[in-house]
Amino acid sequence: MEQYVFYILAAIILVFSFLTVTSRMILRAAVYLLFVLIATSGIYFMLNYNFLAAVQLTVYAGGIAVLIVFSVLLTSQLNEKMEQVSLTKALAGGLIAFAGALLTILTIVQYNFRPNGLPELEPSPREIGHAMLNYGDNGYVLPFEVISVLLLAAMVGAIIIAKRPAKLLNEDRTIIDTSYPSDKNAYTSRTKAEIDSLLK
Amino acid sequence: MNLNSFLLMRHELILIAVVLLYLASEIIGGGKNKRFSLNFAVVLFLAVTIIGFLPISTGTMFGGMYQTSPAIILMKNILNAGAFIVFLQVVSWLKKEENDNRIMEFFILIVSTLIGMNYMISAGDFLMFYLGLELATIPMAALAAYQVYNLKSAEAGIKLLLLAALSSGIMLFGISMLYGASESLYFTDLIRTMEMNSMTVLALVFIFSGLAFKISIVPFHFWTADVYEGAPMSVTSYMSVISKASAAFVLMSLLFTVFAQLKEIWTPILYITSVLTMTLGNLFAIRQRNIKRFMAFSSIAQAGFIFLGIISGTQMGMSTVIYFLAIYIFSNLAVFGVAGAIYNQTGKELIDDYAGLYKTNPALTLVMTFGLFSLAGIPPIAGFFGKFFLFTAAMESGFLWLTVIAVLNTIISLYYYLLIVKAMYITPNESPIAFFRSDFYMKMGLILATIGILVIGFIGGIHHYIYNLSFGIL
Amino acid sequence: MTMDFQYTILIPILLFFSFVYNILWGRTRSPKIAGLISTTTILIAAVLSYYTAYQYFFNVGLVNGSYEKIIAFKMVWLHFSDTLVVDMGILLDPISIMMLVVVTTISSMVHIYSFGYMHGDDGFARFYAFLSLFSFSMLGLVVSSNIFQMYIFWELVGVSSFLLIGYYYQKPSAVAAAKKAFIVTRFADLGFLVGILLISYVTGSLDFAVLTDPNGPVMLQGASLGFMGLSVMTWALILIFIGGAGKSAMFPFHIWLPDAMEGPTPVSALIHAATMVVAGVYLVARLFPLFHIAAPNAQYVVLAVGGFTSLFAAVIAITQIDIKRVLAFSTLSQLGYMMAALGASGYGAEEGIGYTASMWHLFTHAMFKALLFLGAGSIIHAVHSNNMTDMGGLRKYMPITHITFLIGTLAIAGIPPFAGFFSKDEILVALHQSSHFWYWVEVITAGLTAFYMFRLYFNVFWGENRHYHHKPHESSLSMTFPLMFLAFMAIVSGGFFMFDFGAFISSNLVPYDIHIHWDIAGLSIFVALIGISLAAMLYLKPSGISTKMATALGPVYKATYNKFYFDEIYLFVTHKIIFNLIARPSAWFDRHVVDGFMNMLAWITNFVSGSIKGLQSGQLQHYAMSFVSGAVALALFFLYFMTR
Amino acid sequence: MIDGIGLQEILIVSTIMFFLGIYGFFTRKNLITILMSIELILNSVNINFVAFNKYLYPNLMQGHFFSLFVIAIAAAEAAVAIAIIIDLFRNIKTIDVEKVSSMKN
Repeated sequence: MEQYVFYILAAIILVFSFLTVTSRMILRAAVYLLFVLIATSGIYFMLNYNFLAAVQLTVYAGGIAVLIVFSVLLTSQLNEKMEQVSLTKALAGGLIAFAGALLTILTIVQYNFRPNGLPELEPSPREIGHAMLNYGDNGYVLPFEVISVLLLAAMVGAIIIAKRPAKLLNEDRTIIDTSYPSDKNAYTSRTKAEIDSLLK
Repeated sequence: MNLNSFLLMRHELILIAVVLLYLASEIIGGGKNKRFSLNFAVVLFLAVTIIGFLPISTGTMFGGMYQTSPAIILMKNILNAGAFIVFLQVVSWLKKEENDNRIMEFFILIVSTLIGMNYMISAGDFLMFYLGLELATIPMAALAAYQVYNLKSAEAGIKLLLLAALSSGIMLFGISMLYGASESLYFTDLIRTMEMNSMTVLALVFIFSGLAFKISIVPFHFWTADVYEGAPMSVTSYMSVISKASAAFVLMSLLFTVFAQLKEIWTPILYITSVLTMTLGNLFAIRQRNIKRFMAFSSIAQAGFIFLGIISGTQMGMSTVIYFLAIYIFSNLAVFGVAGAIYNQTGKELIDDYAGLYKTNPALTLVMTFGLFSLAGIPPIAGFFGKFFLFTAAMESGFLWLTVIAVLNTIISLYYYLLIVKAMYITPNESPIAFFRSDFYMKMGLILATIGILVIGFIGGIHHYIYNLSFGIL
Repeated sequence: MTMDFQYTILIPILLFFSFVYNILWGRTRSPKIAGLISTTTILIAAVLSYYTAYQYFFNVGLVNGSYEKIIAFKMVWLHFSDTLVVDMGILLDPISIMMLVVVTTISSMVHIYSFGYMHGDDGFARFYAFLSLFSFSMLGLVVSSNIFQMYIFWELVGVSSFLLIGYYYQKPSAVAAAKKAFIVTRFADLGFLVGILLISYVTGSLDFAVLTDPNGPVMLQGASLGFMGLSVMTWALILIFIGGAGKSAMFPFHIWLPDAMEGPTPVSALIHAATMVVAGVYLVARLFPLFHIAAPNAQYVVLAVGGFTSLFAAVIAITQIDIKRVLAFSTLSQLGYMMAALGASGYGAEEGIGYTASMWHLFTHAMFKALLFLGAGSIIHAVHSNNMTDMGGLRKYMPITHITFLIGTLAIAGIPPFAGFFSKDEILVALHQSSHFWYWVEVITAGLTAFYMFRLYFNVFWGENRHYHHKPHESSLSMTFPLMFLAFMAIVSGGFFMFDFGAFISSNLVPYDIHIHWDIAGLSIFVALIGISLAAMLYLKPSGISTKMATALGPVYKATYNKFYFDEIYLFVTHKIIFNLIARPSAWFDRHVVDGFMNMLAWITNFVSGSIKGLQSGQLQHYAMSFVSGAVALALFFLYFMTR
Repeated sequence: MIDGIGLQEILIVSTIMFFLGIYGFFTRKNLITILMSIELILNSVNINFVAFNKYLYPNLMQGHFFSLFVIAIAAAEAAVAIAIIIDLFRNIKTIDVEKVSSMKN
């Protein structure tokens, strides 16, 4: 029974992954990605990593995918189809990706994995919490701290980019330049001049 | 674990404290007082740098996730010193009106990346290594996109972020294969269990390309020029020295510890990429007109030289890599410092704009000349000694042809470094950049960089000191 | 008996302080003070050098029949590895002491001379600062105790030469020349560098004392390792010689030297005639046992390059009209002599005559070539032009310059009893012993030398009288004193005191006696006289002066004048054939092909660089593709080609 | 462990997903879709870690924790990336990756 569930999940993952990277409707691609992420969490459930599966669902599917959907809504016309990928690009990219996949899969298939056969550690929330705050062997308190710094820095970074300089706050739309990048000189010089005038 | 052993992590702890202090000052003061913010940031960081040099014991912590050795501590101190010079040089740019209200954020981000690099250097397992790497990369992308009114800046940010994500994705895939093949992610375990098979070779290649991306090794280097050009001058300077130096150091120690069993694989990898990197970097550098782009390719070419030391596989080679990195940091900072001073004053960053600079700003020209000569490896400036030791190391391990290629490449590089020198001293210019005075911090930054360039080479003891540090690698 | 020579460390150090003082505070004080400080320090250095020479040769003297190599000072500087350590030290042996004397003497004279020559120049203090820097580096170079230290000072010398050539930095040509000198010598120095690397790789030592020990293990090392038919040691020495050829402006690296004449004339005298350019010769002499014993092939390269350069440069010198350029090419030619002598020399007291001769010629050449350059400077100072065509009849206005210049000219032409005669004679003897081909080449060169030098002399001091805007006048004492002193040296440094160099300098440090070989000397004198007469016929205008000159020159001139009735044929041969068919094409070749080659290298690099620009397309996705395909290719290569 | 499913089968799924992500990175026109491709890549790596952990070394949870941290980092990365993309969009009104190429050569 489990076997078939896995096959179904695998099929969902592969098909929707493929659709994510090929669909020409951007919002649809985002939704397909969401499916992939949910199916992945299904695999985690099957492997009995419930906590991880939950995180996958909340952070990945719930957080990141939604973030992506919002940004899509902010930046794109929804009924607009993306341009067709140029054939050379698709071929070159496909070839490289295919070669890489082939190489990796061959290596994996030929490789003789050796399980260490030790009894399984129950991945209960209790164990996870214990490991998370343990500073000894296989304790994860240090990475936990580092990732907090990382999240802080990412937050500051995102804010700094979103925050316009004081002088430009009200006029930020004025420096939009539609000639970018076909008329490169124009855009650089004009923007500079405009900024100068704005700053004065 | 007691407090004493906790203090092994002093460098990182202080930096985290600094981030929090910056944040606190921003929250309390609201970033209103520009002068205070700048002075506070720089002085605080000076204290950090000095504290870093105080003696400290070494060891491992967190079950082996974190480790220090004398060489690692030295590297951290070098990074701190380099970052301090960047801080000095950045002040005059941050003072500008366009950066009002976002000064502390700049420092917070830059110190965060430094924390990331420190953790990456000290990592004792792949999880910490990866977290350090990302902590050094994600805020860096934000810094590259810092000038939101400059369109190139955003482009640089997104190029850096997406490509870095790709590279770390590939590296992660490699790490996962390593995990599958050798049971553990701790370096100490990996050293024990590592053996050569198709899985570990694949993992090595993937992990190598991830780090090669950070060091800008051909063919993983393409982001470098674009990001360097688009990012603000100080960020470029920081990226080109601190980021690259830390990644090179980590690559070296990874190859010699975790992948020591795979030496016969990574030696040819380094050989090929090193030759490609030196040559392509040089060839591209020749045709650049923008100083930041130019320095991007120059730094790519320099990265190729670093591999000479790693490939030699001797203690001599490895200590020289650190030595070379220190010299490289100072030389690059001298060049970027001058370029930044000029950019802040005039907004010019093309090499042609520098024509006739000698007549109007002889002091700046001199600093720039020292920096360029050091990069070109002209004796008796420090850069020469770095290169010479690298050549000796490679030669002694029998890499004759590699050394010859490297020497040929220094000839090409000499040519393009002199192009800038020529522009500054010789090329006539009707309207050269007018004379201007830099502020105190900038002057200090330039002076420190120059002292570094002039002194490191000539004091023979420095190299010997590094040489004698126990590596824990050999 | 051992002597304490530690004080010799003062010789370079003093000059370094003088440099630091002048560069930091020179500009704020009166320029006189800057000049005085530099001049005083170099004079003290000169006195110390003479004292050292006296102590070394006469007080310590011979130990067991030979001179010792004394390490006067030593400190550990760099650690290459646990075994290979580089010192910073001072090595005293006959040639380094001789070089100390030469450098400090010429440098003192140039310092004094510059008081007059550079008078009123804006950058007076800067000029003296650079002179001090140069003297410091040059002295550091000659006393180096190991090859790496020598390389560092070698480069410092290059830098200070760069600064001095480009001294008139407002003049684009001067800056271009400085740059060219810098690049060309750097190019050659990279050869030197690789050579050093190879030497350290093969022998595990960089110390001269170890490297040049004829019985040491070094002589045999590296012989077994081969590369393209030559031993590694041979390659190392050839590469090191390339470095020496760059500094000593041997073909094809000579292209920088004539252009370097853009610098102030005292600089040309100091750097580009007497001291820096002989560094290459000195380097080969330093490593001579290694060249001769461990790598005879490399030694032959030295001979061939030296011999060819001397002839080539002499031929080109014929066509030049800028007097400094004539002197520059003659310097090249004389350096070629020195190299050729080293190349032809054997090892041992008597067999090593080439070695002695080369060093002797280095010594005498330094004196008379500095004299000629300073004389030229005096002329240029008076006439305000470098061109021979703007000069003529100057002997009336500038008697001291005239007489001293004549002495210098006679010395370089090899007329006894002037200094050049003796040293050149020994060189010819050495060549005669080893290779007849190169012997004849050098004999012809001797004739050419006499010809072009007298062409210069006659053109400037005789010939037709010009109308000068300002009446030329003799230079001030500060300029004429060095001229007189050097003229004195140009007379006595050869054979007047009947001291011979063999007593002091020989390839194996054992003194021996030198004899003049009159058979060879006679021929060279004869050839020189032919050259002089030819010059006299062509350039000494028949205006009454010529008869005086004819009587002055004696029977040789008359004989040639009367015997060659067919003047036209004569002119045809010289002008049409020698000039148009040999000299001019050589000069053209020099300017366009050799120079052009360097330019072509730059052009090719540029071209390649331009043709690959498309790789950096600015497209994020192209970068990603290159990234992934790089990784996949590496993986593929190492999984399926390397390991199977 | 999933009954009847070997480690290799899971790995093949994740590898294909990984290279599909890479293919997407190469070919998508829009910066946001490129970001999605990166999420695919990271997700596949996570599956790798988890599968190795479960099938080979179940006594510890190294792979499990690695995935956890990768997810956190993916979130941070996405946040900054989207901030920059939106900034780019505000400036040049497009997020077409091929047009974001003002710097070259």
